Amino acid sequence: MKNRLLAIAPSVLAVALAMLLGFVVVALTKGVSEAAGAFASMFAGAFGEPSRVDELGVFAFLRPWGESATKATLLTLTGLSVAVAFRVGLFNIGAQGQLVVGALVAALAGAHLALPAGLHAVVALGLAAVAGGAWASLAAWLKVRRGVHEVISTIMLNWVALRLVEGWLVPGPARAQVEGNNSINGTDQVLPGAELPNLFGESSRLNAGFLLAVGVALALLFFLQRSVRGFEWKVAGLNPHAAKAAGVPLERTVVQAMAVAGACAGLAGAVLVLGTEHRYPGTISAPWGFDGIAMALLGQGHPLGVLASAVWFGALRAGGTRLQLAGIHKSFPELIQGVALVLVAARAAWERLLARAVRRA
Amino acid sequence: MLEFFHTLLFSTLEAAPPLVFAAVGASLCERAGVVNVGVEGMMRAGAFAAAAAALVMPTPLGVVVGALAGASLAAVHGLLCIRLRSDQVVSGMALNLVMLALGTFLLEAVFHSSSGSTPITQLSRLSLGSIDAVPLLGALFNHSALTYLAVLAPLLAHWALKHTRWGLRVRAVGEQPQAVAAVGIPVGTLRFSAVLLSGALAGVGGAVLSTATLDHFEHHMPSGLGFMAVAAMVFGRWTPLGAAGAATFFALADSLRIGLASSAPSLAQLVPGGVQLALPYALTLLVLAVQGQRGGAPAALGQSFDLERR
Amino acid sequence: KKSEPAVPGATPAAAAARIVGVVTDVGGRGDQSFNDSALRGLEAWAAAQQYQSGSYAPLSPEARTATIPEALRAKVTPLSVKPLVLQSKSPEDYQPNLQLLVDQRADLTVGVGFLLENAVEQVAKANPKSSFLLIDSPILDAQGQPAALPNVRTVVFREEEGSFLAGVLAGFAAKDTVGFVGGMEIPLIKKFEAGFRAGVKTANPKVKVLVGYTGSFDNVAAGKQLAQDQLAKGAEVVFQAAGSDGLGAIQAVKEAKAAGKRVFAIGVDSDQAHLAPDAMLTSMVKRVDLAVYEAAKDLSEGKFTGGDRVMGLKEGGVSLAPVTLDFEGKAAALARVDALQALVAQGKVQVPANLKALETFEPPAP
Amino acid sequence: MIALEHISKRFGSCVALDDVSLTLSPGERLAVVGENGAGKSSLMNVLYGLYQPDVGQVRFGGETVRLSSPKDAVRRGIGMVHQHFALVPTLTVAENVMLGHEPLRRGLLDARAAREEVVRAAKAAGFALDPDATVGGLTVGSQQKVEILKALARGAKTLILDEPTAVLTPQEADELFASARALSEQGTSVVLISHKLAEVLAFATRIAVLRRGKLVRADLEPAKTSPAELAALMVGEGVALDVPTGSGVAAGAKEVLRLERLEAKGLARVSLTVRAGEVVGIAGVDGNGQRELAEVLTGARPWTAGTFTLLGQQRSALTPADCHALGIAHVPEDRLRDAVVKDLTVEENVALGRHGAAPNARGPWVDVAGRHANAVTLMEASDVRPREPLLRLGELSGGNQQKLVVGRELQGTPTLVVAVQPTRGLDLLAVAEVRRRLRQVADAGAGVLVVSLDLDEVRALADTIVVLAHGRVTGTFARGEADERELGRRMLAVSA
Ligand SMILES: Nc1ncnc2c1ncn2[C@@H]1O[C@H](COP(=O)(O)OP(=O)(O)OP(=O)(O)O)[C@@H](O)[C@H]1O
Ligand SMILES: Nc1ncnc2c1ncn2[C@@H]1O[C@H](COP(=O)(O)OP(=O)(O)OP(=O)(O)O)[C@@H](O)[C@H]1O
Ligand SMILES: [Mg+2]
Ligand SMILES: [Mg+2]
Repeated sequence: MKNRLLAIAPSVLAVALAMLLGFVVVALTKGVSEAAGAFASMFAGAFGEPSRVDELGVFAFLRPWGESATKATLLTLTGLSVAVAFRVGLFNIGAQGQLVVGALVAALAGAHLALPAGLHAVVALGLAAVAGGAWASLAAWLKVRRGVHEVISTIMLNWVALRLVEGWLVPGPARAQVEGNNSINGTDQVLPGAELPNLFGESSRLNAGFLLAVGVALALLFFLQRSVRGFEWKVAGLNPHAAKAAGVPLERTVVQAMAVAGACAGLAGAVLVLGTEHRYPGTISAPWGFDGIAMALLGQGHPLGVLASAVWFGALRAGGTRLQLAGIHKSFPELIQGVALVLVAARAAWERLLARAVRRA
Repeated sequence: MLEFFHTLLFSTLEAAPPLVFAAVGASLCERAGVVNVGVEGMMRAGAFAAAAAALVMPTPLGVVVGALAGASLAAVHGLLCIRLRSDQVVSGMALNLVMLALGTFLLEAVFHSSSGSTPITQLSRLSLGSIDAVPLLGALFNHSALTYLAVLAPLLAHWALKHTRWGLRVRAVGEQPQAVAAVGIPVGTLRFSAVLLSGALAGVGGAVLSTATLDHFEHHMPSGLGFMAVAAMVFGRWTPLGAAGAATFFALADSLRIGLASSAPSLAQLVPGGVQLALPYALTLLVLAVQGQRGGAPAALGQSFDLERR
Repeated sequence: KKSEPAVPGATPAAAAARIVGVVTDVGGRGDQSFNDSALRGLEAWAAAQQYQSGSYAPLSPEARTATIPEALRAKVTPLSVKPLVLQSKSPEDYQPNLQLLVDQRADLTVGVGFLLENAVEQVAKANPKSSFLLIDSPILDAQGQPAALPNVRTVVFREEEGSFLAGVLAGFAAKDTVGFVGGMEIPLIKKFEAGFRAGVKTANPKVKVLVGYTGSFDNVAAGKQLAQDQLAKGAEVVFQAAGSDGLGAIQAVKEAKAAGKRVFAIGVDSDQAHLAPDAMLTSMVKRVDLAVYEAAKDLSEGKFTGGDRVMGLKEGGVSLAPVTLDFEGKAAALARVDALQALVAQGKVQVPANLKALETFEPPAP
Repeated sequence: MIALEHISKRFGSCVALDDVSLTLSPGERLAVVGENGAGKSSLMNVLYGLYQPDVGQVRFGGETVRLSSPKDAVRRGIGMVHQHFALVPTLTVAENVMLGHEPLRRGLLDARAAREEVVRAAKAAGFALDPDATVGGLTVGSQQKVEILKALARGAKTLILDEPTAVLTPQEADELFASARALSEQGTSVVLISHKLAEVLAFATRIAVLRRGKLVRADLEPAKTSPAELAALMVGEGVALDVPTGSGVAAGAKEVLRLERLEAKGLARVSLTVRAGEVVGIAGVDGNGQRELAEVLTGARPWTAGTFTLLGQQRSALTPADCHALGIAHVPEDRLRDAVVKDLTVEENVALGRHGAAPNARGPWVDVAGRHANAVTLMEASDVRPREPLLRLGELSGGNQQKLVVGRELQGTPTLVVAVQPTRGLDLLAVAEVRRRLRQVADAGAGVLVVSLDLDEVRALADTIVVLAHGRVTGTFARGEADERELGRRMLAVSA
């Protein structure tokens, strides 16, 4: 127990310290009470506003939760994508591209397949996962068959996906059909049956996508820690030579793990489309895939760690919008996330401090 | 036809330097065994600092400040992964994220603008007057001094790795840090020097954007060029010459696409724009897939070194 | 410097003011393009405020007037409104940001850019008592059919008409080649291209138009590379509609000018003359500011209504910025531009809004 | 005069050195012996500035010196040849030797001077080395020589040799000791760490014994002691170090392995057979095809021609997974690369290779309890210390890692055992134990193939000795059929 606490302490402390630093900076420039007010409104935007229950009813909570969960879902899935690849020793910089591909496939499947409601969403999610997985497998295949380093191939695949999808398909062949000279932002709207249901109706965007992300995290946790295959992934990541000698089919392992990683990112794209956007928007523009790297690292590659980081930072970002109303820069949550990551990177220093404190205690 | 190649050459020489500097820098860092995926952030730091400094000093000095800014960020990277032995990929990505947000932050704090800094005096261009018009030969001129420096940098880096004491040690430390430590060379200091140099080069790469390509810092800079530089470095098999070659190839591919679009519009029209834009990347993948690309990475790349750990 | 917090209701003086919220698209504040234009309409024109590092300061009357084009100065008077601005970082921010402004009791909420169409539709339906303004797109239903909402005013611009005039001017200023630098190849940008090419053809059918797309809106270097290529191939005027990439294109022209070439750039959305005073021929100005200002004015006068509006040359929605640089035949060119502007405004000339219409476009006789 | 005084050093919970004091006089030849993990390497690493002692100090001629890095030690004339080589495989011999004290000309590397220095030093030490060869391509024996050259080229006044002969042929070992003796006669002090008591007794002028981090004796004179006494001091009790010779191969025992005119990269027309119950020893100078042969047998290298018959079945290809399924056990030469994962726990490493079957797994799921119990049993049986299954494997000493690998591979009932240098770097007790285990599995019906560069080992273990030279079989002898000199001739292929 103590060991587990010690293991997650650096991440938790790093995030806490980053928040504190952020607070100090705001307090220095705007005054302490303003800073306190700003942070309070950020938390209100993230976790709910008890003070407005009278006015908004239960939506004083459900709406902020919906926004936090929307972002947490994407961060969880892309974070898991990166974490899974890390397991087999691959650095998946390509979650962004896999997400883009998954989102497009989900949008097309959601808009153009004729299936019963419910099943339609499942099929669209499944196809997006397959598409993301296939896209990632390209990198894995290049790695095991041609020795191409995954960092270069995933970077390249990101660009290829982005250019093909947002530079050609979405504004071109896959563009929504619209009257006259209007431009619609993206592809055709998905059919209602393909939308991920909102859990609390119209006024909160909290949808089934969040449950899906939590489910994927738990499934991966169980798989990685308790299954023979999961053990093989770990061995392959730590020492491929020994893995090979131990009879682990190395190439297959790498391709499988990368496919699962891509499927996670593809699901993220699908959830974005089926859950909130209901079409592939003109551009996705936010670097969810790169944020996924941060989540994987803050969560130390542990599925629950990824989930925890994603929920926290998803909430901060959702609530962080309100910081703009207090005149604080729009990138503030991202800055906190970056600083936290730097502090996690310095975890050796933390660990030394902690070890000393524990020894003294 | 000649005109086509003339503009192709000119355009490549304009577009390649930021990538070349950054990729060569990354190759030095990784040769020493330290992963550098923080190039994007270091370029951003360099671009911002150079533009800000050039407001109060001659622009060439601003470029130096850009190099220093890149090196400062690299120093944090070095501190994290050499002294504190944190994961090198983590550190690099963390710095990227911080710089992405910090760049826009500082822009607002210093320039009260969220789009760009105040314009500066752009770096002057080397023009030989009449020669500029000579086909092909002329394309070699009318660039800023940084373009010529970008031609020199990889050669210099290659030469330094091969013929200086520092270079020998860097080559050794990336492969087998134990061996270097065992003969009494401080591994950390040696790696730190390579990391700093890499940061300085990435900083110059960024500075090219804000002092030569444009005359101010624009809030998107370097818009992904840092990651391209890392890709170029890997493509170039972790060597300065290879990295520079790959970086130039990327720039050339881009110039070729642009050149075809205007010189042969009917040809360009056959392929949709988005597909054309994807082509250089897809082609790179294809080349790698066909020729294969095994090995090349320094053996101890990414491993932090601790004398007493085995 | 006296600054007041942006939180509504914080000062008694502001209590009476109507609140106008703006949600930018991902381009955000400072894009030197239509987001900035919308903010100008609200902050400088309507509220007489200046935004600086997170807070508002009152704008002096002179400074305010300087932001308003002469023709509009009489019409654009300060209003009692409070701006409330949220910038979006990704598409799924649009909806919560709009909703947040409604929750912050904004009387009118503006969505800037066609990217916000879906979000404005959702939020307007969920908050039928609030008023909305959507820039650059009508409300469309799932099938893409216009579907007006009573509480939403939408404004679209005839960019092709402004681009057309830019093309005419370019056709006069150039002897045989001009260039068009586009950003991403999306229908909106194609509209600019079509209008521009029609204009060039009208001015001088012998002038060749080089067309290139960078494929992005955030890559300065790409824009510059593209423009350099066009300049090297003889382009004398470069018209850009490419977001940040366009800044690179202008830079390329500026450098070529400094190197002694006779070349010009044409800016887009806002008057971009300050970016290259020696090389900027004109800018194709899209008066998003005016659209926002008018909505705010209607609101404060209690006259706000929904409905779809189209703003072309006739409505003053698009126009050319003043041409300050000289070139051979300028007077004739300006005369022709004025004449054509009148023809378009009267509907006697139909400017093509896409490349297909461009193919069949017949330039009016001089 | 160098003095190590009251040195203590811990690694986490493991006490590597406990109040050790030792002196070294000029020209002395001190041998340090002890079990695996006794702290020999750690003590020398302290002297070489690689490890910082927790307690204690180092004195040079009475002056207390802080050796904060090897640089300080090198400056005081200490040279060390490491147990785990410290060479850069991608650099040339000359570059490796000059690293750290590079000759410069006008500020630049002087490659010519470096090359000349290597040639000179190699000649002086009697080594044949090409200064321009890339170290990674050299045999382990040659790499060892490069290591020694590095120390000599730095003008070491004190030379520490940590198990230098573990990978050398007898001739090479003799040459090495001759050079070392010559050096000591010129005033250089030499510290030798070795598990081979015969060479310790022949070479040293004084012997020190470490046991579990403590110094037991520091004043033994070779002339007045014996292997038996040393062994008793090292392990603390009287132990039998003899390997039982097997019951021999039963007539008509079935063939486990048969190779006929096998061709592969590095191998030419290799024919050999291993029968159930037989130990076949592969003798040869390092780099003559032993590694390749082992790789072919364990599925890591394809063969191009010839027949490969395993358990009576002819095979056209073999993968590592096939090997596991067929019961081929593999003790590889480089355990950290091929056999274990440093960053997994001991327990997970014990499961590795059989991780998909009981007791380590139940169906597709890991059986955590079963895996733990199995690891405890194995560590007990193979005497792996410390007995902590949840320790990171990298924290075990080299010897204990090797015991774990051997124990794991010989678990169950292998049909064929391929062991490459199975006792490299092990102490006496451990060597005896490993050899006993190999014999045991043979007696239980397995075919055993031992590749070793240590001729004594091959002679002690093997029922049949196969000599490899240049990738070909140059001789096959039954036990006792050939003497050391004949084997040596075949190894050098001079008879051909
Ligand atoms: N990085 C992390 N962030 C957040 N929580 C974590 C993290 N790592 C571990 N935890 C928490 O610790 C608990 C146990 O962690 P974990 O499963 O890694 O232990 P374990 O020793 O590997 O378990 P087992 O031996 O059962 O595989 C988890 O339920 C989780 O809540
Ligand atoms: N860097 C290290 N980290 C952790 N433990 C270590 C380290 N170095 C040595 N040890 C531990 O210290 C003890 C002594 O190890 P050392 O390598 O000195 O033994 P040795 O006598 O050289 O053994 P061998 O004959 O096997 O080489 C062992 O238990 C080992 O596990
Ligand atoms: Mg675990
Ligand atoms: Mg040892």
